[in-house]
Amino acid sequence: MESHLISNGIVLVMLFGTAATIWAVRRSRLWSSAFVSLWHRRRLALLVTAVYVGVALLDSVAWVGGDSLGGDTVSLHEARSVIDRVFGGSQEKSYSAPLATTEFYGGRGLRYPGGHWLGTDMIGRDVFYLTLKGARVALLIGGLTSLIAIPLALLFGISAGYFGGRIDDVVFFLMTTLASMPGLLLLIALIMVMGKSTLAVCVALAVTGWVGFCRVSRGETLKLRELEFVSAARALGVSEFQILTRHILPNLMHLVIITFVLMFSGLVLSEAILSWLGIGVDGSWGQMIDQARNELSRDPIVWWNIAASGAALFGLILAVNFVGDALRDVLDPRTVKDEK
Amino acid sequence: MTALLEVTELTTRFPMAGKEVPIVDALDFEVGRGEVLALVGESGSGKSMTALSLMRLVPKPGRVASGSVRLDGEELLNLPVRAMRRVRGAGVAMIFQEPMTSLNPVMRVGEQVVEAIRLHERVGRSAALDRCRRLFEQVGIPDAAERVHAYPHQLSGGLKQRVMIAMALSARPRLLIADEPTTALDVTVQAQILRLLRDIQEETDMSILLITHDLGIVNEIADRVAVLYAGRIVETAPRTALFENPMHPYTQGLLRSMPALALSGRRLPEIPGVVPSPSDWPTGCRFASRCSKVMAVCEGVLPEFRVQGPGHDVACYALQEAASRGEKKGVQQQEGAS
Amino acid sequence: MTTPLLRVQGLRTWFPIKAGVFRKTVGHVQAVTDVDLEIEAGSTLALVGESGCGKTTVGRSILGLTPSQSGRVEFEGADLRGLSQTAWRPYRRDLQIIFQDPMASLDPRMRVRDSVAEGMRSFGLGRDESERTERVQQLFERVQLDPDHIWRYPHEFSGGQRQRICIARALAVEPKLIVCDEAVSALDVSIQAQILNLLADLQSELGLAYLFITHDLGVVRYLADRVAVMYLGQIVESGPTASIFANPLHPYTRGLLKAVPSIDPHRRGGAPPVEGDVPSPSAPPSGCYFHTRCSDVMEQCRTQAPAVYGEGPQRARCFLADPSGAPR
Amino acid sequence: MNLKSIHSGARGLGWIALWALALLACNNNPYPATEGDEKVLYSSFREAPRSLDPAVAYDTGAHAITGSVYDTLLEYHYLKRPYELIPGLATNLPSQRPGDPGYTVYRFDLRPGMMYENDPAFALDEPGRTTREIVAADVAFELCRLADPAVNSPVVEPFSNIQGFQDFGQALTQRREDPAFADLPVQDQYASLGGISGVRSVGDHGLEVAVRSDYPQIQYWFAMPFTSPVPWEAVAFYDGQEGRPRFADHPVASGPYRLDQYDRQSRMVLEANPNWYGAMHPEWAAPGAVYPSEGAPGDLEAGLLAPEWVGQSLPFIDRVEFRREKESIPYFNKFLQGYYDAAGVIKESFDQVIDEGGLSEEMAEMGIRLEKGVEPTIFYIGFNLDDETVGRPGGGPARKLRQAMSLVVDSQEYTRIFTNGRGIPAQSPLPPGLFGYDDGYENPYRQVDLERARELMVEAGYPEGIDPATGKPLTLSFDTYDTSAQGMLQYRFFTDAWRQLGINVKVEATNYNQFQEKVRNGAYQIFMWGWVADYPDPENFLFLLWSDLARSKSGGPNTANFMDDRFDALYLSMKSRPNGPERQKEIREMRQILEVERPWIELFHREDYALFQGWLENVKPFGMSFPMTKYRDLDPAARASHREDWNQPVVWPIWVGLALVIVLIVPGVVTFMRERQ
Amino acid sequence: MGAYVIRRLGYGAIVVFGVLFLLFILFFTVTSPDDIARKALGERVPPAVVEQWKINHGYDKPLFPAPGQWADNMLVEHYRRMLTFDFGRSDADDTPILERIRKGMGPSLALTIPLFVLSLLVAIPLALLVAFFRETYIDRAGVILAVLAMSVSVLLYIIGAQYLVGKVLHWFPISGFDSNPQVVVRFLALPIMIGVANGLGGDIRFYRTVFLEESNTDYVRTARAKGCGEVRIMSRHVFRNSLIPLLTRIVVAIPFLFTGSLLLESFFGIPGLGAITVDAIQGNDFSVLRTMVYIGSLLFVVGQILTDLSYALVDPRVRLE
Repeated sequence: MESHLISNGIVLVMLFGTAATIWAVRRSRLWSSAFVSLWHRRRLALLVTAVYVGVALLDSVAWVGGDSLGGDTVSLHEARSVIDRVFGGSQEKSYSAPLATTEFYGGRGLRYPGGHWLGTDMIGRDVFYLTLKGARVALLIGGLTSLIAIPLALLFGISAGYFGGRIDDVVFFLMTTLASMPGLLLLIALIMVMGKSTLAVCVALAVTGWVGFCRVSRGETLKLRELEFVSAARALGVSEFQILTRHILPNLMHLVIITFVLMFSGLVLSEAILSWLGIGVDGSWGQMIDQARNELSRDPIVWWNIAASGAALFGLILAVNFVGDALRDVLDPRTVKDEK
Repeated sequence: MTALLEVTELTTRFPMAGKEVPIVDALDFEVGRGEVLALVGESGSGKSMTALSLMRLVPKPGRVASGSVRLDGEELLNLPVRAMRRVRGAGVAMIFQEPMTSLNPVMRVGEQVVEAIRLHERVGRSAALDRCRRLFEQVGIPDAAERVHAYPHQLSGGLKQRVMIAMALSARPRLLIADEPTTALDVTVQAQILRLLRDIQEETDMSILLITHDLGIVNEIADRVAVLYAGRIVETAPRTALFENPMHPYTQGLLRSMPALALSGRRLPEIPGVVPSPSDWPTGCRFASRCSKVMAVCEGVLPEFRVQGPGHDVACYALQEAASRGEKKGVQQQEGAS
Repeated sequence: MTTPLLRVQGLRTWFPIKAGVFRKTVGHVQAVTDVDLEIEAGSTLALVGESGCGKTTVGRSILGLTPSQSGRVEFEGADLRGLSQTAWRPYRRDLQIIFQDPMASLDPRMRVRDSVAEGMRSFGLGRDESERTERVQQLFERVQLDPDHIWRYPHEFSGGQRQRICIARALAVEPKLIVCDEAVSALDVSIQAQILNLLADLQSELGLAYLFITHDLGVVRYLADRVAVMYLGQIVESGPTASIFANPLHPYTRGLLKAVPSIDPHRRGGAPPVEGDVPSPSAPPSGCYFHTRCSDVMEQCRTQAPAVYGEGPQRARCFLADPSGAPR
Repeated sequence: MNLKSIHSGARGLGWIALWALALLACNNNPYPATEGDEKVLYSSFREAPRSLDPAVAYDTGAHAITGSVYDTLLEYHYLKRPYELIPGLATNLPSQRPGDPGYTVYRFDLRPGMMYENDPAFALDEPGRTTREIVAADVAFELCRLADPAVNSPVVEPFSNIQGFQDFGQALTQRREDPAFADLPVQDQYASLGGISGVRSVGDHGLEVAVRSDYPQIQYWFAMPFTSPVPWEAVAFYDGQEGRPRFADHPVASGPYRLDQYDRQSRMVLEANPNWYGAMHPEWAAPGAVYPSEGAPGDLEAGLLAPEWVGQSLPFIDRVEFRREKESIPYFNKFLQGYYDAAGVIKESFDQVIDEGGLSEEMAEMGIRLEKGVEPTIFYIGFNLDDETVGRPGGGPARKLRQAMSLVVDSQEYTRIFTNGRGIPAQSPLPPGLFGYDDGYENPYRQVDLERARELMVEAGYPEGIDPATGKPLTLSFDTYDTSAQGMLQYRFFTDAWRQLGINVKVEATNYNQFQEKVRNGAYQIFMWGWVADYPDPENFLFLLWSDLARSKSGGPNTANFMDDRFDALYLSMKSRPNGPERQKEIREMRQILEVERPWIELFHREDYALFQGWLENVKPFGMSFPMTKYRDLDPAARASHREDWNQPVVWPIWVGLALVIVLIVPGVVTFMRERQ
Repeated sequence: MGAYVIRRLGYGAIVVFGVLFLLFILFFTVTSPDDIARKALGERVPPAVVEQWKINHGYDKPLFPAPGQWADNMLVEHYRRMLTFDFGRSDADDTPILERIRKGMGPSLALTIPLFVLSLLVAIPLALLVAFFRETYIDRAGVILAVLAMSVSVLLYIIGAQYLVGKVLHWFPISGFDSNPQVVVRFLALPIMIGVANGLGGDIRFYRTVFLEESNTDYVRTARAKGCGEVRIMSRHVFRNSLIPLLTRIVVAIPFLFTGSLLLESFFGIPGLGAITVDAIQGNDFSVLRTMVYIGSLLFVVGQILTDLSYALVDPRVRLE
């Protein structure tokens, strides 16, 4: 199947998922009140995050057809996203400063004078366009990795915490072993061995990243298991599986969400370091920063490339961190109790 | 002679549901010298917060909003921070409900008592440690000489509470606030601690403000009782008067609903309903919604205190009504009491 | 003689203490040792003791929530001890439990309706969800809660209300015996009275039996038909409530009764009736477990473990109760 | 505890104070102390050389050391262009006479009385000895090492032209199957085989080497460290056992410098070798040991023939410090701060340094000099001609496809963007300065012509780039193991060009192993590669397309797998021919074949822009990787004063920062105090 | 105590075995030795040389034990060599790895120890300060600044600081290293400053949370009630109790001082173990990378044990049983 169709499908699924989540949240007073208070606390951060997500989604919906871009015949046959169609295609030959009318070096005229809000990069690509494209990569790294890591961590963490005994021993051993290996090095080794691709990077990040949350969910499950409502459920003849799905899991959901948000920013930041080592994901902000790194030493200095990618990265991480902080306050059962 | 502690119009507010709610609402009471006053109330009545307000230890974001707290005539609420620190421990000492968590887990208990001593007196470490040992003996800790080197987790709950008491006594306070000192303890140990408190009070003649929800404890130790309901005092009376002749409907209900008094097999007389949450306290009498003698006037304005006997003040419209209808009732009540 | 509803014999629940390089078991926390209990249908047995005496473990062991080592737990003649979770299932309907902490005993993320209906679902009671909802509403009314509130979350209720929900949850499967594990200890006096009344009403209406685990002797006196007093994992005295309160045989029972502060303004306690602290259950004293704190301690108490003595309904684990005449 | 915490607090304060002091005392000078009267040259390296064994070391980084440490029989003249060989350790250029049929015998004569540097290894020869004379047998020994498969020399192929060279290697392998033989010291192994049959030492100082007559290029190899005399004692002693370093890390040699410190991670230091023949025997005035008195036209004007140097004994510089600089920017900045004496122009700073092809005013004011020169290099994009789509099996259409793709790659634009225009667009494999380079030649397929390319695409059967087999744009893969961000940008430049033809070229950047795997399996289509000449002869470029060296056939460097009978015939004939019109004609015909066949898209010949500080004297860029350090001189006093001028720390931000902190904190404390009352 | 340590060590050993197995899978079964050899030797070498090289580097044996081959295979050899610290030679340049590690440790420690100490000395007092001023604008500003600081990629810190401090202000050398004590501080000052700045945001936030958590406890209320001043409460009661959670973060980091910092070392040209590791990554030097992962894991296990033991030092409740 064509990759853009898959991507479109994922977007569709995500939109449905979001709709379903909103519906579920609205139905559940617990979650909707949490969201309302989150909205009150961090309106700006939420909006900023939403803009990033929006851009990423617009960049994920793609179809074939339309006009060619600046003599690029192949693009006629390729699926291009909304972002590609609106912002792509204004290709120059080399560097130009933001809103400049001539090339940065040599002063040749531009094809689109004044048309590059954030200038162009070394081979003349529009920096604003590249920055927008980075949003999708960042969300892909954060999202895909979390999608692999969190369920894995939950599965292992819950079963270890709930059933204990041998299962716990095995999971705990696995966790300790993985946690003992220096994260970044293991990550690099995995990517070197698996080969460099977005999926490989995400899988490697997930393999090194699931341990932390596994430990948390194991600990929390251990605590929950001893709580009286679990005993009550057992006394009511509820099966172990139902106890896990109806009692333990929902009570870990707040941790899942908090972890997801906090993990997200960590993942995007580590991708930047991977990019520096040359094993990052194509088109990420980390790669842009790495490309732009040397430009700071250019004289005259080329600042817009690193500024744009750095600011985009910073903005996303900051917004997500703020949201994560607030989420922690809003969802933490301790603070919920205090409010009562 | 004035009372040791005079509290007037003490109000402590907490932000809740968007407004500042008085958790402790215009309390008036006194603790005489050498007197044990018990502040009784159910959870949420504001009794612990009252204690913390006196010490100016109300946790943020709460604050003492108004009123006056005088210790030996000295106003505490506007004392500079430094001077207030001196009052804590030396003027007013405090012990808490949970001896498990109230002691610093990583410091030896002796060290903690020594710290308390040396905060208020210029004495050397070894002298302070000696004094600590004597205090430990005084509060009945066996093997006091060794126990000063113990960590809190090495002591049982009863011993920890004794350490707390020793710490409270270390700076020879004039007033001891005991906030539910035995709630976390077993009955047998509770009896030991209560006995200890009574003995110490008699020996040192200090005053005690006892905060509890257990009327049994009140009876064991108190001289006078103030009953707290939803941030307000509803009745103050000498101990015997309160137990023999409770006047406020709430006090009456509380006493009657104790299973220890009830006969087996009979229904317990219960107070219906629940304590209202501080954010929706009514403007009138706060007990009105649960009161069996409620009248129209109860829901309007808070009732005033009226003297109903020697040292016996009650804030209730029903009593005021009865009083205004004639003395006959009062006579009858007196008869009933005898 | 009819079989009692529940008969516990020689129940023992010990938790291993592990130490050393290979985590060998070096000792046991002797939470419950050789406990015998009987509860008749429709009656209340109170299990009294101080914290850490093992009374909660007895309750949990009876329900199979905490694994026990030996003994018998007979319910209507069938031994339940050591059954697997699946084998237990049919009995779960008959045996229910209510916990002390109303905060922790309801799933905070679950609407109370679902918590209450959970047992019904697992036993297939009620044809469909709407019928169960109806039933939950009825139960709410039965425990004097507003049936409109069934869709709320636990944190929207007060402590007393939450305890009512727990009762409703237990009642939902129509049990014959409810273990009330300190069910009213965390409540204020005025609320406690409401719940106690409710429990009493339910008992008379539905013929429920209660195993009432508590440390509050006042509650015991009010509610229980029979009392069992526990100390360090053992039952030291048991018998009808009235006779125990009137004439306690065991020195510990006597001390316990005396230690309760009275609310008679003309009676204030004298010297504390029992001195010292409870010994650790991992290293109980030799002989009679109570001899370290007993005011009537004799020489043989230090070395010899007393058996359960006494004729008739009231029996005690004390040499003083030995009718054959212990040396004094 | 209280006391303890005060103590630890005090200790903490102490630490902070220590650091604050350290900071105040600091400046940006990366060197410990001034060098005094010594003339020290500061240079850098990026990656430590893999090996300093002269038989193995084959990269520029290693040659920076081995070239100074190992002396060769022949050398290049420092100033003369085109390159000219002069005698080094040998007294004269080799004489030639015919040997066995098809072979020519070269005879070298070593100067008597030359000594190795002092080294404990010589104690193996005779206890207590620290040096010995250099003899012809040492060169023969080194040639044996080149032939020894265990040494794994990268230059076995050209040396195979020596008579008996390969036989020696095979015999060695065979004999080593006998463990008793294999355990012998290598020098004994070589001796028992009688050495290479074509190599013979005559007395202590004469050496005769028989080489196939069609390989006159062998002479150039005697100007490279591969053929330096190597004492067998050093190889035997430095075996990596018992704490002794390996020979690859511990050169024992005879050159103008000796390796004084060798820390692969951070530092390498060369110092003048007192045993060097130039230092021990200045009276010889040997060509390789004194500054030349004649040069190329223009050298006199450039001050390279100033009387203060002409005829003087070498070397002028006492010590060379190499510091590791992994990143080019810090390195260049340090150069601008005066802490390095020479630097290439990094592209990031190109516009600061270069103004319209010359030095910018700013740089000129600093006294920095610029030297330009085209290096004997070629960078190219290659097609795997074994591939079905782009290669030989595709026949005519595939050729047209290659031609079309060649027509849209704009070298001019490429060098402008990626090398600041440093580089000459390549028309053929041969760079300027080499025999056979034709200044007027314009390759018709290397001039950008989009229209023509599109026509060729139609002719190749891919109109608009559509592959009739799939109905989609033709998809090719560009294989590389360079995953750096910079690399991706370059490849993007090419793929964007090809996209104009409707060809979708995907960059497959994998790790090195996977890339090699692909190359081994022939599973590659397009790649980018570069070649730097070993010696200035066209043969050294054209052999890259010789079918005998095809990757798929012999694992050789002909990665394009170009195999053309006519080309091969011309190559073999051209190889042994001396420079002249005949050779010129053959080269031209080979060029003609390549022009049409397009195994490569020639990109550019690199142009080197080197910067030198004003205090570094006698600098003439050399192009090939031979360190010419011994000819250079410098002025330490000028350097010291410039460094001081250029590196005054800017201090005011510290005070601004402090003020900011105070402004931020004070109101907070005030507010807090107010709130508490 | 003794039994605890033995058991803890035993478990550590099991974990190390697990780590080694994982390494084996990653580096031996997924990547073939021939690839490594060709990468190291170049493409043109004859097969005989590759074989010799594989023998020299111990890549020549069968991968897994087979009947009759229980001892002589790479799995067993891998365990034997790693456990005896016989790391062999680098795949890329044949240098002895152990010696490289020994050489790299000095510069790494010279960077990491001051960095570590300074981080603690800056972050903990600042966090105490922020916690002390809780609920005031200093606290809020501190938290916001911390989040801001955390949201900046470390790459940006390094690039920015090198540019500003090194190139524009001339305070320190832009990069480089020299073990001469006269100048070593000059080289380390900037990387240390950047390292401290980079970690500061997260550290302050973490420490602040811990301190605040502790300052809401009952025993702090007790201390206040007996008349303790705020400073005394912070320094004596809160800080000492906070040590327990702090230790998990701090003690575990100590062993990693040896392995240096990947980014700082390679950006600043400090020839420590971090730089060696980055070189190994960029040069596909599997044997060095493998060794570094192993050493890192070993140190982590040691750190874990140290952490557990140090609990016993600061928390009298912890009895190591």
